[in-house]
Amino acid sequence: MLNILYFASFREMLGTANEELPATYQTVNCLINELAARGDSWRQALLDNQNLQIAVNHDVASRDTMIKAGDEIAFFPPVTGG
Amino acid sequence: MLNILYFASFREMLGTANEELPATYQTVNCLINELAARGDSWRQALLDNQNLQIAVNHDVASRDTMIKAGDEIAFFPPVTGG
Amino acid sequence: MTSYPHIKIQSEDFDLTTEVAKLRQGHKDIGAVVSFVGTVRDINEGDEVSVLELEHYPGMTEKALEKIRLEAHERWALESSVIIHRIGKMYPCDQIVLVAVSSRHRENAFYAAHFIMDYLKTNAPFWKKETLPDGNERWVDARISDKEAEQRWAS
Amino acid sequence: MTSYPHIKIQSEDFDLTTEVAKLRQGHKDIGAVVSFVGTVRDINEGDEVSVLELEHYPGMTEKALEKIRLEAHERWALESSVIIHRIGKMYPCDQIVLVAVSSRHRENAFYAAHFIMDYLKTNAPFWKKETLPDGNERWVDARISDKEAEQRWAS
Repeated sequence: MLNILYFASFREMLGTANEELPATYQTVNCLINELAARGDSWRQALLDNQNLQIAVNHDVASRDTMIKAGDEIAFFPPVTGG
Repeated sequence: MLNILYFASFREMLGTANEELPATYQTVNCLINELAARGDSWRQALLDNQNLQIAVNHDVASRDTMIKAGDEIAFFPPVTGG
Repeated sequence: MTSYPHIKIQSEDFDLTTEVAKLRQGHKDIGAVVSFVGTVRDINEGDEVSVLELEHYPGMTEKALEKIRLEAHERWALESSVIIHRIGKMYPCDQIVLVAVSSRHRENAFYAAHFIMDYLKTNAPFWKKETLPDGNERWVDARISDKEAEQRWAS
Repeated sequence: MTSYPHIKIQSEDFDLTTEVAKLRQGHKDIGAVVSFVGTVRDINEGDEVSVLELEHYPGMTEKALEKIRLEAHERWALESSVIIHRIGKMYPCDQIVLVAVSSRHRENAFYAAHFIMDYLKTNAPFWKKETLPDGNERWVDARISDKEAEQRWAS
């Protein structure tokens, strides 16, 4: 399985903080395409968003990053701490 | 009168922290020439010293600074605070 | 789970004197300590702010901050450093973040603390949500100036 | 005699938290506080140091520090600033000097605090005398690196 996390405005917009999905995606991009098919807010947040931030297993990642079973994939907007 | 102050290594080398002198010098340079005539340590500290620091009335000054009665003139080495 | 003793994510406030004392402990050859404290401003984007809520990504936050901290130690000769970031609800004038760095000479400490803050702003997974006096909430937008500040350090 | 409330020359130690609280008092629109604390190192020029004695030029010191402080306020948008410098006898690990600066955004506070320290080092009339473990005393030499650090700020 994959553990998928959504933070901040993404969590609110998508109405979910985390979910599990089967590990049937080779790359982050494949996963995003699948999620974006769920509807407008999903497409806007994950596919049409130039500022999408991605982390795989707590490291910054990109759409091309490879993923495998057991990975934790997080989607979030640009950070605003400090 | 002029109030003359010596600080740090100058005070120790010259054996005095302050003295009063008649205000008969037009510039700091004239005063320095007079003081340097007192002996070797005076000449070394005030005349031969590339690093001599001068203040007139609490402001940084130079050998060319004009002085007048009531002025406070200080001589000291480069500062090392902080 | 990896432990990061020089990184603290906490909801409680922190005391500057106490944290700097800990930072210096066991390091006699310190001549300079630079501390940065970020505080909640009561105005943002022209609007009054009543509450600021800080969300973060547990696990990734600690890892990202430790990476930034270690990069600072690689770039400058530092004796010690600490990063404390608060999460949860905060109010105007509250302390949000502390970066404190010690070194033999001041220049390294100034640069390192500034670097850590600039990188933290764009690389550590924290998000701010503001509540305005009318009760409306909004997520704070990332600043382009923060991205530019980070990029100045590119070597 | 002119009073300089943001300049303190004192033999007593200072508390960082207390001084930063005073610095922030009455300024709500502060987002950043940068503090520099200079401390007595136990090693200088390769020798162990037992005691450090700070001498200054009363009157000129306050004037010189206030001039540096005001120049920082002219160069950067600052909310408030304070300079505390101790005089008299100090020992390894003791605090010598505090420069603390507040501003809306961090960049101004970092630059201003660094600038004030670099100028203080070469323009404020303080002198350090070290006592070594064998009882020998020596005046600390000015560093060329401090003069170079000051000159980087020339505009």
